[in-house]
Amino acid sequence: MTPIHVRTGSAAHRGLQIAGLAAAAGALLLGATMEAFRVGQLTNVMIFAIAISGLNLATGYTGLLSIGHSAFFGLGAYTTGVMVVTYGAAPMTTIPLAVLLCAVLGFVVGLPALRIRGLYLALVTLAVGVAFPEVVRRFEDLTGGAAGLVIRSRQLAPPEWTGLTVPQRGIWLYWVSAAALLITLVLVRNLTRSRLGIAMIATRDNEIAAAASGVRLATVKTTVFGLSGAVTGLAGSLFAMYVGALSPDGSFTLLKSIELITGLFLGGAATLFGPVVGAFAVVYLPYFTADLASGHVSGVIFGAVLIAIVFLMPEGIAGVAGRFLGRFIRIAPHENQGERP
Amino acid sequence: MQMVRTTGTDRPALTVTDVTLRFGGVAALDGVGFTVAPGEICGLIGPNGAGKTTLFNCVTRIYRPDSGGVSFGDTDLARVRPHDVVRLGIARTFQNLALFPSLTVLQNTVAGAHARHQAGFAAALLGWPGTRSRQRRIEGEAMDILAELDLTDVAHRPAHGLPYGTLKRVELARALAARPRLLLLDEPAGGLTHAEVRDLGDLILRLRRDHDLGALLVEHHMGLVMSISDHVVAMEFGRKIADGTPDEVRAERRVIEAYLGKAS
Amino acid sequence: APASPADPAATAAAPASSAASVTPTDGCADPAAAAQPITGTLKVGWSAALSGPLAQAVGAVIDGMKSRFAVANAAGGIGGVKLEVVARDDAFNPEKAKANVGELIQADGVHVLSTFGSGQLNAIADDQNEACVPLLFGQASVPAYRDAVNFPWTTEYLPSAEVEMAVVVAQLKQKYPDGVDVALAANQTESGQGYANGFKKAIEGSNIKIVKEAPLTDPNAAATTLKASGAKVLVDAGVTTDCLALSMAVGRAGWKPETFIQPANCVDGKTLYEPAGDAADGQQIMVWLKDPGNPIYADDPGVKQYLADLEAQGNKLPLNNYTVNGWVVGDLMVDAFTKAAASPDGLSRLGIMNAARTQSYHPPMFIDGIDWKVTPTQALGIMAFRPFAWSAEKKTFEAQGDVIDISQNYQ
Amino acid sequence: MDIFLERLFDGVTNGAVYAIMALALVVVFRSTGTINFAQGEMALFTTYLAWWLTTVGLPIWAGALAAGATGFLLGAVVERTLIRPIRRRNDMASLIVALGLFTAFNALAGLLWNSETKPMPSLFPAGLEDFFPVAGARLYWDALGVWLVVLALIAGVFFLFNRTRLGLQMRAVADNAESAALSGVPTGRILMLGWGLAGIVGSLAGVLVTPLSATQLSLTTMFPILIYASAAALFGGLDSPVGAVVGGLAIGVLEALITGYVEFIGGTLPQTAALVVIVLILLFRPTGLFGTRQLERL
Amino acid sequence: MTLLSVQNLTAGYGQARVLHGVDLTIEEGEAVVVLGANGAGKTTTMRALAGLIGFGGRVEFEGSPLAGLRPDAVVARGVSLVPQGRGTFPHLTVLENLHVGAALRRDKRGIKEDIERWCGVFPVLAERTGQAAGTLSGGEQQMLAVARALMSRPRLLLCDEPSLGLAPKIVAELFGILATINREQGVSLLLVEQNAELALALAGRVYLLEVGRVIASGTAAEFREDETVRRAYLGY
Ligand SMILES: Nc1ncnc2c1ncn2[C@@H]1O[C@H](COP(=O)(O)OP(=O)(O)OP(=O)(O)O)[C@@H](O)[C@H]1O
Ligand SMILES: Nc1ncnc2c1ncn2[C@@H]1O[C@H](COP(=O)(O)OP(=O)(O)OP(=O)(O)O)[C@@H](O)[C@H]1O
Ligand SMILES: CC(C)C[C@H](N)C(=O)O
Ligand SMILES: [Mg+2]
Ligand SMILES: [Mg+2]
Repeated sequence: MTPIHVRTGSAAHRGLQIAGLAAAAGALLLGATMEAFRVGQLTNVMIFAIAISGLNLATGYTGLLSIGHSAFFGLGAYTTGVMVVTYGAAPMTTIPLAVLLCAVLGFVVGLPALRIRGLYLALVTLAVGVAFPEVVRRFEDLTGGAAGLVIRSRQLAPPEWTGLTVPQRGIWLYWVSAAALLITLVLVRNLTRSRLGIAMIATRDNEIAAAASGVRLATVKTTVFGLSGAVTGLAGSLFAMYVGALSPDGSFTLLKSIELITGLFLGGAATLFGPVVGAFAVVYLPYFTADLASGHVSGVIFGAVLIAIVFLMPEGIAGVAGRFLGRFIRIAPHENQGERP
Repeated sequence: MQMVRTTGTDRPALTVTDVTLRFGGVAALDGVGFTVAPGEICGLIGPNGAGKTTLFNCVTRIYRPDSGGVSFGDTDLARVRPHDVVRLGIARTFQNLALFPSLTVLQNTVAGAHARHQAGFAAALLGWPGTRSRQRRIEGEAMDILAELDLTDVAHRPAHGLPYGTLKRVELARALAARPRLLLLDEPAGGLTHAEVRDLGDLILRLRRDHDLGALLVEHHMGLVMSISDHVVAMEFGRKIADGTPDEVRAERRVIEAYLGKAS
Repeated sequence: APASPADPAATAAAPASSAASVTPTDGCADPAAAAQPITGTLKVGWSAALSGPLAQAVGAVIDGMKSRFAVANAAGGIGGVKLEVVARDDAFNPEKAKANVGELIQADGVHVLSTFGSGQLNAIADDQNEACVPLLFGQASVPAYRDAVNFPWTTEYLPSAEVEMAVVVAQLKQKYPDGVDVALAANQTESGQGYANGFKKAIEGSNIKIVKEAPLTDPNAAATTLKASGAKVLVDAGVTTDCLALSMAVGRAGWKPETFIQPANCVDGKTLYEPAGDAADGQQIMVWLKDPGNPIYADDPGVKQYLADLEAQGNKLPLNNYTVNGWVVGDLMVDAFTKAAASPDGLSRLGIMNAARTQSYHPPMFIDGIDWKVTPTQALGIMAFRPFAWSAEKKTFEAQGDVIDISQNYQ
Repeated sequence: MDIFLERLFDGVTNGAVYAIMALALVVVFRSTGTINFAQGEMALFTTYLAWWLTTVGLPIWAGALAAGATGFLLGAVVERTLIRPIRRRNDMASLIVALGLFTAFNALAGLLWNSETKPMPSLFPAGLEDFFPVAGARLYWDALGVWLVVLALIAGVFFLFNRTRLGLQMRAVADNAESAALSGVPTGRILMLGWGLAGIVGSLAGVLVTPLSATQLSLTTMFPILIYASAAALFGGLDSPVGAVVGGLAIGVLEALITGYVEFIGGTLPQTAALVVIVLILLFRPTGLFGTRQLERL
Repeated sequence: MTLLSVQNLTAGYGQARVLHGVDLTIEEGEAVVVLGANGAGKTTTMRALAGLIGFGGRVEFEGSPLAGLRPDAVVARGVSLVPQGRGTFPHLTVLENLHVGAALRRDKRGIKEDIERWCGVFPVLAERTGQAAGTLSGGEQQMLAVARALMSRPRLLLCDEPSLGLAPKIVAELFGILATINREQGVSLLLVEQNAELALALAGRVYLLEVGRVIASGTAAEFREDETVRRAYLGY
């Protein structure tokens, strides 16, 4: 069959976009009516999607491999945790601080990128990832150290105006996460469709040529790292509200970074929706493999499924889905105008 | 953010003075000096390994000369950072293709215009209407350049997988998108048939006329160099061995011995 | 520490125990459901590490418990209600534990929960308290959940590190009436810190002094550092594998502390002492369970019964300490369920929780002289230990005197 | 003095362990241009195998041989069946496959041999008295054994890459596989051999390391070692065996000395401190200590 | 005797078919040149023959088929390709590059002699034996690539635009060398070349490729006479 061709900016394209948004909104509403633990799972997925979107900016679009994003995730989470537990802040009000601190940390981690490149830069991020749990343990007075930091449910009560009670905090966080994810996706989309997005990919593809075209590599790399850290930190902050119990060795080790990287490439790096798809994969794949078999067998199956996906879906799940959709609908660039990345 | 801009009317000359650069024991450049006058097409020839590409790299600040200097108009390029060279009006192509393979031809060209516009992460993130319309304008300009270079058909194809000769033209398009005063072309005719080389020569002349620019042209295709250059510099072992009109240089004994060979 | 839940506001807000029941239900999402009698099967849900490094230990615990339940079921269950275990893997990861517990409660409909690890319990406790599903005998030792006011629906099984260290210090005081210098090796996780803090608290006001403290992050470095302190006593505030690593490191450093005290979680002789050879000789440990493999219990009726039951159930690891653990927890649960069924609240979640809050029982596999005792104001459970010491020659633990009971401190 | 020496010995021993693993990474990188993040877990698996053979009565050296042989096979088979088909696609595909293998091999070891900690016998005399005194400090034979193995391995790897045809062909394949094939190099066989050899080195690392490791043989023994080995390999420049060894030793010694002497950070931040020092060094040598300077010609 | 016979060769990348049935033959000892515009499929033809990409159609070398052989097996049969662009090993030294070229040979003495011979032919290589190939200039690398391919002592040498990026004098020398190799050592040549002037001087026969098909073939002399060919490829 021949696919329908739609031009960007045309009425049909607008229609498609609106239909897509409507479908997403419908899915969210449907999700909200499910059992509480399912709502929790979906919240977790959205939080992962935000975290992976952050990683996507640095690793997917700009080619700066980071194995230290667990640290941003953790810093975001601990900022919220400490503000809520020690200073009694309302959870939502801690988000800006978490995002800001992570942006600063990201910028600082990006600084060595001015001199160090490629896998050597990955070593810098590795150091950050290894350091984070140790630092949390070291500054016990602030973070609760190895014993962990527990945010109690009543401290996570939804704001009064919502009329929601403490036990309903799950659904509140669900909608907060959905909003945060939406905002993240819009920002990422804007950024990557702008000439800065082109500069990011140019930096990834060929640094020397990018510099010769006037791309300030230093600015791009540090800023992208900052943004990337901020977005992942936002996810961390929401995660703190979701899980309530923060422990340095629980959720913020290198294994978290590995989970994020896995999600990014399973979903599809350098694509807008890849991180969302990847988040579903990292939350639900282990869940289903654990259902298939118990204990270590599920680990073997999970590993095998991961490999199978790489073999069967070279461009990530989102890429395959995109190609499948492409059989029915093709979006062609507007005449005299660029097809965007 | 500091912007180094030249206005549309000033046409600076490129002056290379006594540049030396060594790699370990090899002196890739050894006291080279010459001038490319505004609006001039200057051919740069020499045997393989003479230091031509290295000289390009010194101009675009990928390398820093051990001694000597390069200036563009009044600006000492030693003080300019690599990404600001293009802001001064110097754009280049690469001998061995340095494109962005995952970007489309159009996007590669748009990337070339990067230096001409204010970078603003905040504005880009928020996607303000002004940003978008500017984006469209840049894309429109890039499409014009592609049309000029006969690349419209492949505008939306990723650079990856296009034929070599096409990619060479994409590089040229990217360089032009920067609206340079001076184009540095490193073997643009590589891999082209005779007819294509002739078209390329016409194109370079037309570009000079329409875009009001000069060019420094490294090329082994003597037919091209001699037919379009106003002035030719020949190098060997990092040193200048001849400098003059095409006919003068072609007749120079050392150039024949070192470069052209008896047959030519 | 900020993690402390002892928030005065919350304590004030919490209602005092009503006349009818020690466990409040007004915080429950559905108080009526908590009082609903359980019929048919009573499901006990576990979120625990079924994969990863702890899987073997956790598996043994759960299997031990299943064996105990099978014995109870064969005897007719709890007044006809059969016991069943539902386990979900959390890979020792708190976020998975949280998700698991939601699913256990909402999808699997479990009536009672249990879990393994402090981080997991931290992530679970609030949800499970709101749902008013009892979490009984959690295999953790965080002080927070011994607080019946803030966590009325939670009890912990593992002895409090504070109690254990109090017993250790009591023993040290006997041995060194004039005081002694102690070197402390501390594991950098929640469990290790709990021990370290418990020890520091227990020596307050005594003339026992910590002359050097070292993290167990690198056991060799710790051994070298602590050896240089010249202390006579070495206290290991560690967790399982640390014990072996530290004894090997201390041995290789050529150090033989006069007294070397290991934590109670390092009770597995075969994996944690035997490999260290002579270096482990004489190391002391506080024990509350009978070791079915130890010759001193060869004639113990409780152990005999246990071994016979496990054989009948086909349990493959009867001598494993974790199996005993799970068995005893199962035993304690069966006791609590039975008492609940006999109580006015009946066999309901509320009845079970009330029974667990007022439970006084001597599991046959507890060392004689050590009881399980919980009251509405005290949820420590285990308040006595018997010191043992490892004999490298005989490859077994030997008793070092009588049970030390400090329950009078917690009246 | 004796305390300093003892710390130094500990540091060198730990560092030697990182170094061996780093060598395995370097062999894979040098011969195929990829980083095998599953190297540690593959070694874990073969070490379990060696351990298991000792429990059925074989001596540990026989177990070590079997582990080496299995490591070779595993490496070769994984390369042939899982890495080669996707290697050209992009680096990330092989990274994810390696992560899948990482999970699968760890779980498989847990499945076959359960997750209980296993005491691992040593290839060298490892009793409390098997040491000789050096200025008041104790240098144990098994530590010395690990040092010697590192020396032998590095000599071997250096010889392989710089003095043999096979080594030259491995480097050629890593550098430009297509041209290597066009020169008549059987690239497939070379890639398999590279992974196989790395498998041997990794397995050897596993068998040597676990008796000395604080955790003995357990499912978590290898992960931290792999992390430091990666850092060591990167530090050395990824393609330099000498660099990997120097990197490994640097991390081990820094960690031990910082833990011992810089109490404010050392006690609780040993790994952070070691890695931070490494990063600082990288700032001055952005391509690692011994890595060939990045060749970028235009 | 026919050394290489190619009938109805088809090949492509992924879904895109680039060659739509190319036919050509090379006789023992012959030098043949392929001309064609940008993107005509010249490189694709060469890559198919060298075993780098799969292909359809019949390809026989010395009477037996090449289909399904991997590149190293093709080299073993005596066909060696100098790829378009850089066929060198950038991190290996010049000398190591040459040794890799002899991967299939076991005769140490012969390898040494050959290295000396090609270093004599390309003196710039002799000066740089210890330099990493990646730091050579573009032209220097091209020479190294040709020398490397010759190290396997091929019976048929495939050259994809060998003159690309070479100085005129070197190009002349290179073609001189190729001619010598062809005439004196009996190595047959299949040459893709844009420098048609020199190529026609060297080659006996010519194929003209357009959009994946051979649209014309004949002797060099015939081609030189052809008006359109002259305009497109010879520039006069
Ligand atoms: N990064 C480097 N390291 C070592 N040597 C280098 C480096 N870059 C260039 N050279 C050497 O400097 C000399 C000049 O090289 P360059 O690339 O400038 O030559 P060229 O004139 O452009 O030659 P061609 O016409 O072949 O492209 C060569 O001998 C080359 O080997
Ligand atoms: N790797 C690839 N993936 C997809 N398409 C490719 C690839 N390589 C070449 N092509 C396409 O195949 C066609 C023929 O390319 P080929 O390189 O064989 O041409 P050529 O005749 O050698 O041209 P040139 O003179 O540019 O070297 C071109 O249209 C090109 O776009
Ligand atoms: C059995 C142990 C791993 C549990 C540990 N004491 C904890 O509280 O986490
Ligand atoms: Mg050049
Ligand atoms: Mg070609």
